[in-house]
Amino acid sequence: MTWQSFRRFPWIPVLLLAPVVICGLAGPLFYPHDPTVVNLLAPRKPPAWLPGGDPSFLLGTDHFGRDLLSRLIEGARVTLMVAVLGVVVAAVIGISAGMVAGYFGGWIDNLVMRIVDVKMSIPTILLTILIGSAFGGGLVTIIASIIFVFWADYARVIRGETLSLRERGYVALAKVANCSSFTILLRHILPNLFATCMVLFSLQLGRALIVEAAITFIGLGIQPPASAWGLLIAEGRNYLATAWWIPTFAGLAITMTVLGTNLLGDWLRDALDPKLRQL
Amino acid sequence: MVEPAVNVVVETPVLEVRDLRMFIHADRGTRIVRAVNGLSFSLGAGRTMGIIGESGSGKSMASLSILRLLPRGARVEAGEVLFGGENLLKKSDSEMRRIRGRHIAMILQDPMVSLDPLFRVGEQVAEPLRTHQGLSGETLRRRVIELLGAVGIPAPESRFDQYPHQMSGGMLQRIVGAAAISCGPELLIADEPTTALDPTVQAQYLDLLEELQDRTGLSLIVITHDLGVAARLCDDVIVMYAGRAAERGSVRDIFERPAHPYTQALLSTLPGRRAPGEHKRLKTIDGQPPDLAALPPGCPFAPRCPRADDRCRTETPPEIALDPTHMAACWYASDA
Amino acid sequence: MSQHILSVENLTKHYVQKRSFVLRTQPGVVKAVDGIDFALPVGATLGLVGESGCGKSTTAKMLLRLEDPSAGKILFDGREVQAATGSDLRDYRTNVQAVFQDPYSSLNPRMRVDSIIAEPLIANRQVAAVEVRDAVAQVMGVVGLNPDWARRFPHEFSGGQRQRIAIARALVLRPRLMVLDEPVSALDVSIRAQILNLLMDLQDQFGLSYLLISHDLDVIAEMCAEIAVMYLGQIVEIGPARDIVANPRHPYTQALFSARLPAHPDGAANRIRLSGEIPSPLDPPSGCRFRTRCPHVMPICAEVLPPESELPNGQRASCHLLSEQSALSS
Amino acid sequence: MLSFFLRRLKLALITILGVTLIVFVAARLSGDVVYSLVGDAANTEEIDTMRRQLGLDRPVWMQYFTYVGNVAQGDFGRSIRYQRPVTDVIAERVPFTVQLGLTAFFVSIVLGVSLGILAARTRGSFVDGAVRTIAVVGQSMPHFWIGMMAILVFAVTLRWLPTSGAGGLSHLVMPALTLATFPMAAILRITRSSMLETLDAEYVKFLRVKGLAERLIVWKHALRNALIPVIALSGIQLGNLLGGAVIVETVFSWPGLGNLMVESIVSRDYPVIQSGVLMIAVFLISLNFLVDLIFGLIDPRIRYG
Repeated sequence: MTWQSFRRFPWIPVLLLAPVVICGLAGPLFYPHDPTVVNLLAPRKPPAWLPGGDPSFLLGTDHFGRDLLSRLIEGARVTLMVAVLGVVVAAVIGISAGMVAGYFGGWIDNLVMRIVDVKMSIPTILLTILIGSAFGGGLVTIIASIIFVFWADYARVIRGETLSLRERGYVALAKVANCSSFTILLRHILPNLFATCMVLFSLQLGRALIVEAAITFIGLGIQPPASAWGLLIAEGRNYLATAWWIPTFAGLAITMTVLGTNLLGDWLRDALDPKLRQL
Repeated sequence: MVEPAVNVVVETPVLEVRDLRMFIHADRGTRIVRAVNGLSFSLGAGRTMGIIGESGSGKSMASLSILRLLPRGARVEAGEVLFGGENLLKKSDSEMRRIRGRHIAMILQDPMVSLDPLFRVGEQVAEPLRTHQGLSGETLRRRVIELLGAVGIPAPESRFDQYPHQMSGGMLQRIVGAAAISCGPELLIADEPTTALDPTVQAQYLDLLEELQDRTGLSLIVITHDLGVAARLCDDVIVMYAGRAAERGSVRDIFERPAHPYTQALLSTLPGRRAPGEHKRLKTIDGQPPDLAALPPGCPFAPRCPRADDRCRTETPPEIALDPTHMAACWYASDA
Repeated sequence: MSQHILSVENLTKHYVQKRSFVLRTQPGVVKAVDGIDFALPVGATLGLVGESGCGKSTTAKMLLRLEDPSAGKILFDGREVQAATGSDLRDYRTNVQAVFQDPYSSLNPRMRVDSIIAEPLIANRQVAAVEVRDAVAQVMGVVGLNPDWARRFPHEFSGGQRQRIAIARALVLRPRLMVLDEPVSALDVSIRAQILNLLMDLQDQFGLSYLLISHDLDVIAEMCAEIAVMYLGQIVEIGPARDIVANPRHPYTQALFSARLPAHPDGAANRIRLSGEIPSPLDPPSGCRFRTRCPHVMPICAEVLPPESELPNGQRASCHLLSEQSALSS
Repeated sequence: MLSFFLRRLKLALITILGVTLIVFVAARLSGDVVYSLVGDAANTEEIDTMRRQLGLDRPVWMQYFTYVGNVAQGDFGRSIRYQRPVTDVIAERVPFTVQLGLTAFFVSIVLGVSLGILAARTRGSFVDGAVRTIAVVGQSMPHFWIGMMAILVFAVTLRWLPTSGAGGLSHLVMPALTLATFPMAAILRITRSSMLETLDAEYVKFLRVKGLAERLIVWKHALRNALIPVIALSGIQLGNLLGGAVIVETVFSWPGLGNLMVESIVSRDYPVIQSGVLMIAVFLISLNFLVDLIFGLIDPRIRYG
């Protein structure tokens, strides 16, 4: 690796995200304790470096005496899985809808854009509350909300991008070469949306994490006894004065991850296509 | 003028550029593009100079260096730009601001995007007058309307309050021209529109430049890729290649006695100059223009030159004077 | 009919603008192309010349079936193109290919050169991979590209080389007609001649017919046997290139060619200066389209659309001045 | 301008109709209203009567039109929890949310725009880097966590500010700043990038060619052009703000609309949730319609388009 490419490598986002991704994929290997084991003799132990801390509970324990670090590691898996799954489905729906709307125009375009308008006019959290009121809480609500909220952003951006790609010379030449619309979308439009999709995906992942935590926080999302970062913050709210470390470290975990995806998105944008500033 | 016995006119040129060199940091500083590599010329009062070159020849960067309006990452390395005997490269930013628009004006490539879309065109013509001459109120308005009329805009009073998007390309070109000459500059630099320009619109643009010059007696630098523009408009011509002047001289020197192989080739590659449909091959210049970030040693044209020998490929030719006004940067210039 | 590969009769494209119900505005009609006729002899080059907005690019789009005409006929080999579907359409597509102005937007940046060139072949014929590879290598050689570059991406090439790739792609099906839409306008002067030479060589080698669209009068004069001059959606003058360049008859053609830049400092000819601006195609002038800017305008021009007058050399122009002359002489 | 106005109006009305449809569907999915009205002890006959009274025996699309008709007349139904018209319940909470929302909006615009300009003017410098870091970190923290950390530091530890509830200015400080963080960061970023783009525009180059002072170029020309996307974004950010208010009001027990919504989830008071969403959406749609009109006033290309 040359010095130039070494300097250009996105060190900060990668270093922020690597531990989260590793915990998400192989969390159980790193548990200092079993995150589900209740230890009523050691509730709300402060982090190891504070007076009263226990070196075996590095970040302290929660109100049931469960090891906070282990719960954070376990939470990474649930949190990431939900966000990634939601955003991936949203991306597939949004990219398809945006491409079709932008490429064919006409009534399809009108329909898609009006649905996008409707979505944009309801604030995210309110939309999830509405979905929650329809489906009840839980994992389904979270994933449905993430899909519902994020597909429209993809559709809007991808549609705009497709509108301009559609006017490129190579698309006209593909028609002259007798390619079908399907071939054109697949070979000429989609690959050229790659940069936009990557940037958007990275930024959306961060926003999905926040939305997920917020839904869980208001009680419509992941339910105890599961471990999710949003849930840890919600639980910790009641112990703010006595066990500040519970919400603090869980919030730091979210912030670190979202910061990582945001910075990665910025880096991708600069590296792949500096013209995407407006995303 | 002083002594009729001296046949070379001793006159201070309006603009004199000496050995101008500038480079641009590209790709985040990993590549250094040497856009101008030792350009010298001088421009007399009331004369029109054409700077001709292909894309990447450094013609636009040279003109922006004169006004010190270089893009980010670009720096003038060496040389002098003498305007009225003073080196512009040594001026402070505020001194330069007093020169721009007042003594040296410029028309940018695309008039459609040269005006702020949110302001009335009259205001945009008025700005230099307010800044440089302190005009205001009714005097200013009258002066602007006068200028709009002078550049051939019909019903200038009603055009004053219009916005750029309400006007055609030709009209905007005139507005930009009016703004450029508003303070009576001694020198006007006109960057040629690069976008494919329709013949009649291009002709109108050249007419406009000529009219502006006739009206105010200013000196004119026209930047173009088209030899035809030079033939139509210019007294003197510089043919640029890879950031240097391949050849410079009067327009007749260039068209009738081209000494540099690049100039000769350019003149012979022009299409459409024979009887139509004659269907013979055009003369071509083989290869591609050089990469300014990795210039070859020796003459930059050598890789494409039919006449190049070992000397051309190793030693950069200096400008060789063929007569007092005609020079060519070619070892074999005087053989022609 | 048989010596014409392509002919166009009363070809028309009107874009209807949406009207507003509430405001009760009338629907506007942009007359981009308004009833043009021309014919292209086999193996020849017809130049379609005019300025921005004259409808030459819309004409190209209709010929390539990228836009549907509002009226009129396009005949290829005497058969109507518009109705073609299925195998007839495929037949037309394999016979008619195109090269566009911008060598950057004509090539998909995410495809390799060999896929770009092979695309028309794969889309239209059942061919084995080996044959595709051979065909690509062969056609790359023909246009002067090194076949070893087949696996590269477009961004690794300069503008002139990209235009060669675009030509290779157009050529791979061995079409009989090529629509060249401003093929050299985006290229540098020193590269332009290379590409024009290549196009002329290919025409000789493969007996291609060209429809060349350009605003560049030098390129048109160099390449074409016939010229059609368009103004505001109509053809105002058409005929042998030699005669039109030397002796244009329509006042617009005269003005257009007088605006051509001189080849020599002494060559600055007497230019005909046109007054005013090109009117909007949304609301074109009555009668003769050119009358608002014509130096010879007469009262009749506002009332009657001038008929086409034909000279003995085959040059035809639509102007009342000429119809008067021919009326006088007959 | 008139046709622009009419086109926007049409789109706004269609969008409102779309929102009513979504809310209607959500209401149907959230369970049978009849049971919550008649109580668990009711027999089948009572249920059927109630069903007929409410028109629930008619086809779904007719129910939808009845619903839209009711809503258009201001009838949003009754709150199950409070047993009062939903409109009354909501109206009590609106002033609190308006106070919180407007303060946060004002703070985010002022800080976002001025820091954005500052960063653009000092492109590549330390100041630019610091401001951009603030922006990206501000966009990475969840609202409720910022709120809780603020409570932890300023209320629990330092005891400078009250932990929760509404009251004087001291009650407003933390929730408003918490709520302002995200939109401030978003506005900052768009202002910076839009300003940079404008400063690179060809017409700015021509202003330099004319010899204008940098001050005029930046404040008279560049800023005005750069603010167009900022205004577009602030409409969207006001929506985000109202969404964020739900969370922030919960964290700080601020008795606004958002708090009401979360309480209503707990008490399964669906009519309040659905009507609340509908009203906020209509408010936002009208607001964005207004933003479009402001565009028309700033941008002559629309005004005379």
